[in-house]
Amino acid sequence: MSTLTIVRQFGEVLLAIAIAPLFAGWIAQCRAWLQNRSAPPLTQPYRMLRKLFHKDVALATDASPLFRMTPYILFGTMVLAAAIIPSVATDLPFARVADAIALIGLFATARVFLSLAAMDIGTAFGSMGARRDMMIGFLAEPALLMVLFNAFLLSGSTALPSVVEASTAHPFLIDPSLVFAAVAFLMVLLAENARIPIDNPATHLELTMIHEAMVLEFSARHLALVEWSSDLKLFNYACIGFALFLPWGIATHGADGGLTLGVAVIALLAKLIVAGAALALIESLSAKLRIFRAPEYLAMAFLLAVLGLLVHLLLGA
Amino acid sequence: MDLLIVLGLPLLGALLLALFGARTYAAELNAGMSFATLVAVAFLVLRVLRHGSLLALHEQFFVDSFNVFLVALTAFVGFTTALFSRPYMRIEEQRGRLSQQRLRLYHSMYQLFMAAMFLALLTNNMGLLWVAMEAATLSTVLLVSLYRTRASLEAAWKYFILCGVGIAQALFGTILLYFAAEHVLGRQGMTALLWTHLNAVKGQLEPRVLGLAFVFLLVGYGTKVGLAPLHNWLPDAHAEGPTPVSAVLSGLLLNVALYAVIRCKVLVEGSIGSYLPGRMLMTFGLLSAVLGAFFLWRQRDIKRLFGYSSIEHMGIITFAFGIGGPIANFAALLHMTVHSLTKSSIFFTAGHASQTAHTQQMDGIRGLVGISPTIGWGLMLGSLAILGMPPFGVFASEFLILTTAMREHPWTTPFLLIALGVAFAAIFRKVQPMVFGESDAPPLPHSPALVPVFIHLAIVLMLGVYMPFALADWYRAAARLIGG
Amino acid sequence: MSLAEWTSRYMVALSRHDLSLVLMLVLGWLVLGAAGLIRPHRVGFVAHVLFPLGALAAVGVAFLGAIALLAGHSPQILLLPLGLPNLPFHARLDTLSAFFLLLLGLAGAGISTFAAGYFRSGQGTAPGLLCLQYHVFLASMALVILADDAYFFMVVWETMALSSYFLVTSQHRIPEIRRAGFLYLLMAHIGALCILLSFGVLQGGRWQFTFDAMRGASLTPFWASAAFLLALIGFGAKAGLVPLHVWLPEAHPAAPSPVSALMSGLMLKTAVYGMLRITFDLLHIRYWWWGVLVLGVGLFSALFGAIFAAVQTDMKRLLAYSSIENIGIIFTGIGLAILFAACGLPLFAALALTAALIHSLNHALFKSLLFLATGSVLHATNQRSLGKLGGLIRRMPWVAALALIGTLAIAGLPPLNGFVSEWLLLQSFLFTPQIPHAFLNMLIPLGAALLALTVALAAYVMVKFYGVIFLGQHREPSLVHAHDADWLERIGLAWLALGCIAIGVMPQLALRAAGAVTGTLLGQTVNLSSPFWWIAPIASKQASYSGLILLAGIVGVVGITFVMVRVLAHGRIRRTASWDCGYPWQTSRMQDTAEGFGQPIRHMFGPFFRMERKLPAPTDTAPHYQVHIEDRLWRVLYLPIARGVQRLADWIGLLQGGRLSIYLLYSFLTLIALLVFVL
Amino acid sequence: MHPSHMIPELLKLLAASLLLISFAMLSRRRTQRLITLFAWQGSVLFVSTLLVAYSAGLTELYYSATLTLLLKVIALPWILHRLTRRLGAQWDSETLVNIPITMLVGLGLVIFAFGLAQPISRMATTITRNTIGIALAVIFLAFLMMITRRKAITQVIGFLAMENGLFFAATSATYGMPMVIELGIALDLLVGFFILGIFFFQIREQFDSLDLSHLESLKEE
Repeated sequence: MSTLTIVRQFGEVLLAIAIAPLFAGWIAQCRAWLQNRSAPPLTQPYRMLRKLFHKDVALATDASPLFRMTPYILFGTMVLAAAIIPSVATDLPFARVADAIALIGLFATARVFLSLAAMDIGTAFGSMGARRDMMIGFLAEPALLMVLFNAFLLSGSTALPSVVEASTAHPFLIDPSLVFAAVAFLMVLLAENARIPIDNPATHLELTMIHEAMVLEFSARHLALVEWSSDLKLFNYACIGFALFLPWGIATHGADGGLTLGVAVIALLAKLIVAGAALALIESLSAKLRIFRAPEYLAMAFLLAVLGLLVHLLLGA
Repeated sequence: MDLLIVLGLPLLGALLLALFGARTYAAELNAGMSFATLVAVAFLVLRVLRHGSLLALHEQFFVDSFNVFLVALTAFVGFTTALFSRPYMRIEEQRGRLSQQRLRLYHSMYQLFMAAMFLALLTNNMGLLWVAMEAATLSTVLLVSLYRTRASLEAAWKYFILCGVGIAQALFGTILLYFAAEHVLGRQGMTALLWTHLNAVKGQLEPRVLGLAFVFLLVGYGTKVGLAPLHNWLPDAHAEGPTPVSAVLSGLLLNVALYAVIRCKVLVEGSIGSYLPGRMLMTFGLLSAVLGAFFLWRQRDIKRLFGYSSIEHMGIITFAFGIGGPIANFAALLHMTVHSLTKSSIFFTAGHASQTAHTQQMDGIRGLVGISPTIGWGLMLGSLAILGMPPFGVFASEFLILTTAMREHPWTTPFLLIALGVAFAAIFRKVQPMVFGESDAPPLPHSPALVPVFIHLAIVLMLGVYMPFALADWYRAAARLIGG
Repeated sequence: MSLAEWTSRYMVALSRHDLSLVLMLVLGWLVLGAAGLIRPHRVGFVAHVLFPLGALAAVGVAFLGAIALLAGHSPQILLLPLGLPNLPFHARLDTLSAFFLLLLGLAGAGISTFAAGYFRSGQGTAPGLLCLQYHVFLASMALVILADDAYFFMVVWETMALSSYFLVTSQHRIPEIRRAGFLYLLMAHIGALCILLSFGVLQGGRWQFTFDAMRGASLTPFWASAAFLLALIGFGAKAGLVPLHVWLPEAHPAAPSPVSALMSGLMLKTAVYGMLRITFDLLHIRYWWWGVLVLGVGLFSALFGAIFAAVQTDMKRLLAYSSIENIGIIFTGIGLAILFAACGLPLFAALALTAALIHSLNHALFKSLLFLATGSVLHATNQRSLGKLGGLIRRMPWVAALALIGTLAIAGLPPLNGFVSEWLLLQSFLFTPQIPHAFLNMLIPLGAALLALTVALAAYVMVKFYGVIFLGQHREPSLVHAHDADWLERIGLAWLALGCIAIGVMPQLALRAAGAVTGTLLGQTVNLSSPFWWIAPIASKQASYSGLILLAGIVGVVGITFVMVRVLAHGRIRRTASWDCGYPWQTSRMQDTAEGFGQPIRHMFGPFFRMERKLPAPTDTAPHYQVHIEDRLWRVLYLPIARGVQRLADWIGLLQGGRLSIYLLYSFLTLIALLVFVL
Repeated sequence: MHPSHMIPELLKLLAASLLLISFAMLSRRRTQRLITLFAWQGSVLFVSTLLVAYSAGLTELYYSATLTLLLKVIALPWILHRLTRRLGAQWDSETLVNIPITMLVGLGLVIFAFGLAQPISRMATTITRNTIGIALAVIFLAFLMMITRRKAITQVIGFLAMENGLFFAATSATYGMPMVIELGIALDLLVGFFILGIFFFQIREQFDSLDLSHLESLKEE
């Protein structure tokens, strides 16, 4: 691999790390507007991180090393995921390290570590949150896998770069199955990233919270890393979605000079802006579900994905 | 000559023990006589191995590869049982269940019984075979009723009547056989009842008559084999008689009776040249195996339990003979051997176990390994062996029987599967708590003679993983002789 | 000459006498076992001399298996001077057996080392006797893998069952353990009978019980299917496929932990081996519906196991159920392989089979690791119930750290080994739409979703397992005195953990090993050309994965982040009490219990269970909550059978009415009936 | 009419009477009567054996005839009488199945026996051709009697009657078995009978009755 690709790789990773909080901030801003509150500035997440990084850590007396490792591991996995997902260009040295399925595995690793850390202190909330988060996880994964099946059937590969290149090869193709898959993916995305209707990132109402319950014991730099990595997670999911359903603009293999890269970055930002707004809209329009409605919700997502699959097999595309 | 010795020694023993049976050394004398018999048999066996089958005394007696191995088996188990009965009967006597006089009766009848069985095995004359079987019945009747308790009397009575009636049928069958043979062989020289001659001319014997004859013989001797539904005497006799007697009943008498049936089957099949006898044996066998297995399920008395298990195994053996052919016969003969060895060893341990616990009720027997490891492990291993667990020899024969059945008569395998499965569950769920668990019973006054047990089990184990060539050829020859 | 040449030459020399060497090692095991009887009660001698030697022998077995795989020469055959007349014991070493020998050796070595530190003298069987049973168990498993004729196979197969039964009942004074042992041996025996009958169908003719003869025999479709189904029942009963699984959750917890590890990690794999041997080697033909059947059973077992594991409150039962789940996953792979092979897609069949094989290997490693860890916990705390554990990571850091690796591995998380096999399996699912059967090609993809659900559930279960045992507060004050495992145990655990990591980061090695097997069984292997840290089973374009780079990446990023944070943010660390939500009277009892953790599963998969719940009334002064989970199948399937047998036995018992006249009547009627018959 | 022609007729007559006696036994309740009938049966057997011996000119049949006389006409009935008197078991309580039905079943059995004997009689060369059917019938009837009777002694009598049938079969069908066998059988019979005798007393002293209903404790409960 040439130095260029390596540079590109690092560039993409740094970009992801840099703008992930921004994306979260943008969504928060949109939500504020939609709920006509006065919106926090876009830079709010960065300030928050900065503040947290400079605080002293208040660590529970019997927190084990596992607890202290977890934020770093979370951050690590998320950054790695960002390196794998072709958000700007497909020809990345890291891209072949893990295909989409392995990517799901990577996210699962992060989730498991977070849950373990949550249980480590041994407060009621920690384990409750862990339990619920794991539950959402094992409900979401089948649906996500079905979505990937759709992509695979179209491109004959589960490696995201190949998917992107396959779909950009014949531009503006909208396979009917993808419609279903896209909706399913969106629902999964909401569930996985602890957003309404499954969880509410803004709440601290103790009995309903999931993600917040888990991170309750983290403080200062640990909390900062956890927050940052959850922002990254959202960003990554968004990029997976783009790669699967709106791959246009991504610089494909061979055709990735400086110009196209610039275009790709612009395209990415554009997509993010739109997607963020859309997310905010959805979140503000829908109400949070009871925790035991979550299975139904995710079953719905699964159903849609399967429908997509069947449609594809039926129309024999 | 040594053939006569084999027959004579037990008779002599019976006589001696009838005289000195009440002395303290009677048990040793008994064992000694049995040992002498064993030695004589060993010589006989060697001769047969060297010169092949032989006839003696105007062809009245003969030894071929089929009966010689049964003779050897009988002598061996007879000897080991005598060894076992020494301490066992001592304990019984100490506990006041038996008087000196009873012991005398026991010892001399034991020898008489052995003599009768040798006669039955060695004679070439179907009539004498019948006489010997009857004699064996009579002697064992006295042995079963040895304790003179209500239960033992009842058992003996049932045993006597059922087997007497059965044996009467066998006599009628023999008469018919003679009747048919007479037309071919004539009355001169009394050859008309000699098996060898009959076997030579079996092709010419009148089929219809032999068909009838076989039915009577099968019902008659089958009663003694304990084939369902003619088996009813068996569990009672096994449960109520003294344990050594149960051991020889299961281990030897059943074999001898089956031997008689098979001898007849060979003739009849040769005569009517159809599969009819084989099919009859298969049906009886399956029925006995399945019924026996289900009977096992509800037993409470340990000796009764293993009595029923004998029914089940006799069923399996009969079934195998019914299939016929080199492999099935081979398997059946092997199963005969390992079954009598294993079953007698089980009865040895069971006897001591019930002595330790002062009851034959299995709920009363617990934690044997705790009290006396040899008894406990003996019972456990014996039961596992009889249940067809490898590497014990019983598994070898069951393996051959099942695979052959699967090949020749697939429809029978479900029944066999049920029988074996149920039997396993039934026996093992009873044996496990007896062997394992807690107990506070004291050990026995006399150290139990469990050497026989482990000798038997060792042989059975060996037959499972390694069979000496001599033995194998021997079985094969016998299997060929039975044919079918 | 260079080292490489020398080693290669050495390897070749070894590989020539592979089989006899393996047999010698097996014999060595038996000798060690017998040696245990010399001083049955001397723990020191048995534990610190015999078991380590056994571990060494295991390493040797693994080594020889690996060599046989690498050499990939034609199978070696050896006739032993034992067995039936005309049927000596045949032993044969081909790639399939070599693979499972490797598995046996790798896991066995770790377990034996651990056992050396584990077995103490006390109630139950004497250590010497245990040593005998243990090594007979190991040896019989090795021989099952090597056997090449039906009789030898059955003998060692049942010996395996028997020795393990005695190991399970080593604490025979406890009635539940006796019950478990009984159930186990019964199921094992019935299964064995089914296998025996299957061989009866397969046999090549009279006395033709060697596997070679069976390979030669040609069967009609009906009989081929009969043989296959019998084998499926037989091996399924041993592997613990639903609904033949009932013995497993009873027997595995009952045994001492190293034995549980042997049973779960290795013995179940012999069933997998047998299934593969009969389906892909002895049977000359395969039908697609076999594959569908196995696939269905496998998927159901997997889901069933995962769900039940999630609601267990006994740590060893939890692991036992998770074994059912993993066996289900393995059989799913086998089912796919059969299906693909029957549909003439050998490459995909090879992929599925590879997944199944590697998952067998992985499960052997991490399940043993976890069972051994529970053993250490058991020794340290005398507690098996999850409800009484917790916070052990601070008391037993070694065990906790090593168990964490096992937990992550079994949860199927990259970059550890569990993920590799599951990834491969999912990959092979991706090709099911190509099956040329309508409906199948639409239905089977859903199986992938089911698999994904199972795997995710497994993660849930494992978080529960690890979290409740090692994390949080001590649920019992006595746990403060818990001590860490001793060095031998640690070595055993570490060995297995190392195995998990190695296969995880260098999956290509496992892929090559499995490739040798699929090459002989299917004449087709997945793409093995990629370097050792990298797998791309079909094509690099299609899908690829590299555990090593992933690990390196994570470690790298974590490292950089750590340094950066240290440099940029230098906040101090202040130890405080955990946040109590303004309720200062929190106790360790307020943590989520195991039951609590299982609650969502109970809620969602209610139909699977038979639940008896005891809810406290609002007025209770001492409220008490109790829930009892039961397997429906037990009541639906097994109890009726037992009752049926009982009823039948009662009817048949009437035959023995005690009346002499009636008995006479029986024989009279028999006589008449037979006479009529011959008339 | 020449005697050599008379003999077969006579034998048939005897055979018929044998059958008649068996039926009579089936119908009788009193033990004493049964014993008498048994003795009669024995004597009939004796005569028929003599006739066969004479007509076939077989010396060994004379022996077995005398054996029959001694054993079945004199010894056993006498002992049985004494036993019954000693044990006070003259009366047999009600049979398990009432007499008429028993008779009907017996009739059916006789027909069955004859049908069964057809082929055999056809190939018989002895002058006593078709008597084997009767012998079979006697055996069946004795069997039936054993099934239907309640007392130990009556069962034994049935048993002995069965032996008679067997003897008759032997002589009539085959001019008797070889002497060795005859002797062996006789010996067994005698021994068995003495054992029975012992048993009666044992049973009496244990259960103070010979009623078989006491002997039903060993069973699957």
